[in-house]
Formats: sequence, structure tokens, C-alpha cells
Amino acid sequence: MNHHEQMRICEALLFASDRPLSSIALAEQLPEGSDAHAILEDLQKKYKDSGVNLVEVAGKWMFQTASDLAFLLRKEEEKERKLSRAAVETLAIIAYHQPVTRAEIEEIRGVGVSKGTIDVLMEAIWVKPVGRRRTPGRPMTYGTTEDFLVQFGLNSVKDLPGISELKAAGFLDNVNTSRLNLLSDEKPDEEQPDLPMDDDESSSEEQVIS
Amino acid sequence: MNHHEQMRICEALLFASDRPLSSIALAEQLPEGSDAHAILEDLQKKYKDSGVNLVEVAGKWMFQTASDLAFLLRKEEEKERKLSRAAVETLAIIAYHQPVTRAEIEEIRGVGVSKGTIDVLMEAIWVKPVGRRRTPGRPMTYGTTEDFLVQFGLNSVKDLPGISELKAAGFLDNVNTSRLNLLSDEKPDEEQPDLPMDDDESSSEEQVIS
Amino acid sequence: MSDDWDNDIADFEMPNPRLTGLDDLDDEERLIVDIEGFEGPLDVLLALSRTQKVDLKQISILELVKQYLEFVNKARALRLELAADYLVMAAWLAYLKSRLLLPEEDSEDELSAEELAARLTHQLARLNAMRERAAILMSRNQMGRDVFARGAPEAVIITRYHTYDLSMYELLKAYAEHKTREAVADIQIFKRNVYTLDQAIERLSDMLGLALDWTSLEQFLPSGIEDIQLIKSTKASMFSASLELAKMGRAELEQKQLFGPLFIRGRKQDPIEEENE
Repeated sequence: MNHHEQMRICEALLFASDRPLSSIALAEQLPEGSDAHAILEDLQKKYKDSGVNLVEVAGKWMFQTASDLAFLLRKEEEKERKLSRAAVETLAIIAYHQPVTRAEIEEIRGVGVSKGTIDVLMEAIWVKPVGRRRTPGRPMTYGTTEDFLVQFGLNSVKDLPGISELKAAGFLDNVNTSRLNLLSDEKPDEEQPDLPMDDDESSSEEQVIS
Repeated sequence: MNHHEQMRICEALLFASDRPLSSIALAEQLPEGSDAHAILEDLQKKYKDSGVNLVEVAGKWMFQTASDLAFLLRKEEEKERKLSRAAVETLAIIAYHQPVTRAEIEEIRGVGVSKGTIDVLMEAIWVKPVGRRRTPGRPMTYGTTEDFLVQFGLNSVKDLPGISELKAAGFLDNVNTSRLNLLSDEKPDEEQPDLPMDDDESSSEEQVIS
Repeated sequence: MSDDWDNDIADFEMPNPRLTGLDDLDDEERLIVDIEGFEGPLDVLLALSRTQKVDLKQISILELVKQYLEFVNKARALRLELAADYLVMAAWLAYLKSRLLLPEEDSEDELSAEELAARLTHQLARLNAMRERAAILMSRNQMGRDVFARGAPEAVIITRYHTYDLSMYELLKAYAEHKTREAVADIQIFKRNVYTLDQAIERLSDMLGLALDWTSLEQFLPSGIEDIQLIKSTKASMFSASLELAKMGRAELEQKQLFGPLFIRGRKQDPIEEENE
């Protein structure tokens, strides 16, 4: 195996490793008698002017974005946050039952929904207020956004799989079949046929919220 | 900013990511008027003989270890998803026939798709629902994901191995899902004139996301 | 065996683990021994067609039918459980065989036997092709198995619009889990306070003995109940009880108009009818 081939191997190993590698660990992957140090030095030279550098940290080696380009990555530090279980479930309920009020979500889930949960979903721009119920207190109703459809690659919320399809796909596996007839896709909004969309109000609130 | 500097930026971004990036996303990080495609081609050339290659996958770009080094890096026991024969076959059918309904998969395999098979493929994020057929019952159709393309190193589903031969042999024609179609006298070409998901839109949306 | 089997579509063959370790048996016995390894009748047909050692397009359907029917008979003789699918296929193949052997009558509505046979061949070839593609697909260099992405990625722009990410799978899983829990919660509804049909029948028959003239069913409802659910339940049970008593011939019902009040009166037992019962 020639020097170039050995360089390629080290390069691939360093690239694919999830932690810095010592020259000893690298040497183990090379033919006996290979000079890991020489190879690492050559690799370092090869990458000197690249957007990525090979650096030695605490005696081990790793690839790292060139320090003058760190600005490229910095603005992405608003890193991904994980949605809580409650948030995912709330999102699913809003998607399936929209338009739905917070009280209705609580009734469907059987537990309280904190304001923060819906806020998180609105921050992700997956949920928005869509109107108010014509019931006492005129509670706000929530629905999903365009971004929601994009995120999940849906054409419309009607494309969400129904219960029977979830079952067929294996999602409801551990549900006793005899109970499944209780799992109908009932329309949650039988009693409120009218959904007032007072745009002025809801949109102005939306601005305040977001 | 000169060409070399722009190459360094793309190099840094692509190197830092473990997912493919679209040329559109890269262009956003470059000065206006930059030719992202030319830069990507130059980068590809630069890495041609390295241990790491720049490849075009799922219509996007990413660095990955050179495929000829697979023998060295292969992590069989650790990484490989243990898929059942049924799951592998179902995956292939979804890939080649997409968008395809569950009933069509069953027709091709001549046996019911057991619960959990599609579930497993969706959990691996290789398969997702893509829309519904405009036929009675509006059955859900399945297709493959970007992760699927990345996993198998494909630029698009059009690049699936042997897809044109299969088409020429008539194996990818509409599947007659009236059970035991052997017995029925229907002409096989009269079904499903319309597919609800327009592919252009979904693929362009996908690009917007990333 | 299957190595000799020549197919011009592709020369790649699915690994067939279920045939390993059974080298001493001939092909068909091997198939039967491993009936549980099969995924439906098409799978068996495909495996049988391989024993013909010809291109799939040239297999003899009659021979295949014979092989399949023998296979099913042997499996039955060995008392192996065959799913209904296999038997339906056997019946259909027997039908196809008879049509292939008998002179064909011209019929406009039915496919000819040759066309049916061609369809079967096509289905087998299609399944075979999909299997081969599946094997080719899995043998490609796979991300995370043969080729690797950056092992220690640095935070990059991937999500410009969302700082949150969620897969369709996670969303559906959450909804399904919620539905699952809901199902359990629904079971608890049965703890509700109800007025049983037996109670209603007992009450109604007692009271009917007292009132022999037409009386509105409403009059018989127990008073003093405040729980709305229980009132509803009482009404439903009393209504059912009235139907029940009418059926037994112990009461008569009358309703003068749609949605109007329901009147009920007790009925003297008719001795003749009683005999008939």
C-alpha cells in the first residue's frame, strides 16, 4: 500500500470518527511499519488552506472547520430543540381535531395543557390561532399552519392517515382490537358548526404572541 | 471574494454537516452572483482521489467516505438494520412503484403486508405517506424519503437500479388491486387516472426545507 | 438447483436462507419441509417455477399447476396447516388447468386461458423482479454501513425555518399513543350511573298493573333524579322496557304522531296467545 493510499485511509477514518483519534489508533488500521505521524503531517499540509483543517487536540487528531470560517457555523447555534412528549401529542391533536380550543385539547388529552406547550408549537410555526368559538368566553381555536404541512410533506391536513390506516401501518399494535371500535375518528366539533374567523382580532393577537 | 474563498466556505459547510445540503442552501452563504454549481464541481474534482468524496445524493451534496474504502470501515454488526425479508421486499416495491398503496404492495407480493412492516420502514425514515389515491376509500399512498436516497446513495428515485428495464418489462405498470385479479376480467389500465400528490410541488418543498 | 436457473432480467439472486441445511432433500420436499418460510402462494409458485430450470417467461404453466397441486396435496398429507390463500390459489389453478386443457370457447366477456396464464406468468416475473431489485438495493453501498458521513458533524444550517424538528413517524406515533390511552379511558365510562333495563321492566310492569288506560310513558319515569346522565339512561331504559313488554304481549303501545308522546297501557293476558307462546 502506497503512501497516498494510507493517507486516504487516515482521511476517511478521521472524517467518519465521532471523536478525535490518536495516531496509535490510526496506525492500527494501517499496514505494519507505516509512519502514522508522517501521514498525519502530510494530511495536515493538504488541508492547510482548505475550509477544513486537521488539528491536533490533546494528542489526538480531528478535522475542524477553519477558524476564520467559524462565523459560518456560529449563527446556527440556535440549535434544534426537542419537543416534549406533551407538545408532540398536543400538536397531533391540533392537527387531527382542528379547529380546537385549549379546553378541548385538555378534554381530549385528559390532562391540562400548559400555555407554554402551545407557545412552543407556535414558535415552531406549526400552530396558529385560527379563530374563536361562538361559545361563552369566545375561546380561541388553534389549527396547523402552512409550515406544518411543509414539515410533514402533506398536501393538506386531510392527508393525515386515519385511525384504520394507523392501525394497518402498525401504530396501534398494542391496542386491544375489541376496544378499537371506540377509536373512531369522530368529528370533535359537532356542536359548534360556525367558526367565526374575525381576522382583525386573531391576526393582531397573533402578532402580539409571536 | 475570490473563487478559492468561496470554495473554502462550501467546503466548510459541507464538511461540517452529516446531511446533504442543497446548492440553494449553499448559495445563500455565498456572495450574490456566485456560481454554486461551478464551485461544487471544482470541490468534487478536488476530492476525487481523496479518502473522502463529495457526492450528489437526493439532489443535494454531501461529503462521505470513499466507497472503495468500505472494506476497511464497514461496521456490519453495529449499524445494519436487521430488516425482515418482507420488509426489504416491501421497501423495494415502495421505491420502484411509488406512490403505491398498501393494497398494491399486497397484490405484488401475493400476500398481506403484516402489521409493523411499513411501521418499521417509517421508523427508519425510509418511507412516508405521500398522498392519497383518488379512488374509492381514498387509500393512502407511500413513497420513499430523502433519508432513503441518502442511505442507498441515490440522487433521485429515477436512479434506482434497473428502473428503465423494469418499466420496459411492464413490471411497473399500474397494479390491479381487485383481489385475485387473476380471476377478474378488468383491463388493467383503467385504474387510478389521477394521483393527488403532485410530485413537483412536494420535491420543491423539500428543497425549501433544507 | 436455482443456480442453474437462468433469467435474462438479472443474474442477481436473493439469498435464500430457508433452503440452507436441507441439501439432502430434493427441491419439492425441501419446499414442503419449510412451508412456514413461505410468504403466500405466489412465493411458493415462484419457488416451484425455479425447479423447471428455464426462463420465467418460458415456464410451463401446466407443469407449474401440477407441481403446485402436488405441493398442496403433500402438505395436506403431512398435515401441515395451509392458510386459506394457498387453497384458493390451488382451486384457481385447477380451474386454469381445466380451461387450458379444454378447447376454448369464444367468449367476449372472459379472458382466454392463455391470457390468464400469461397474467400469472407476469405476476410471478414481477415478484421475481422486485426481489432481485430488493437484493441489488440492499447490496449497494449503504450510508452508515459502507460509506460514512462526517462522524462529528458541527452545527450547520440545515433548518432555516424550524428550530424544531419532528418526523411524521413521531407525530403519528404520538397520536396513536394518545388514541391508545383514550381507548383505555373510554372503558371507564362503564362505571357511570345507569338505570338498567331490568330495573325499568320491573318498574313498568308493576305500574302497568295499576294503570290500565292509555298513559304517557313519561308518567312512569321515576321522579326525583337530578343527574342528567341518569335521566337520559332512565328514559332509554324505560322505552326499551315498554318495547320489551309489548313484545311479551303484556302491554300495548301507541304513538299518534311522529316524535309525539308514546302512550302505553297494560294488556290482559290472552289465554289463547299464552298457549301459543
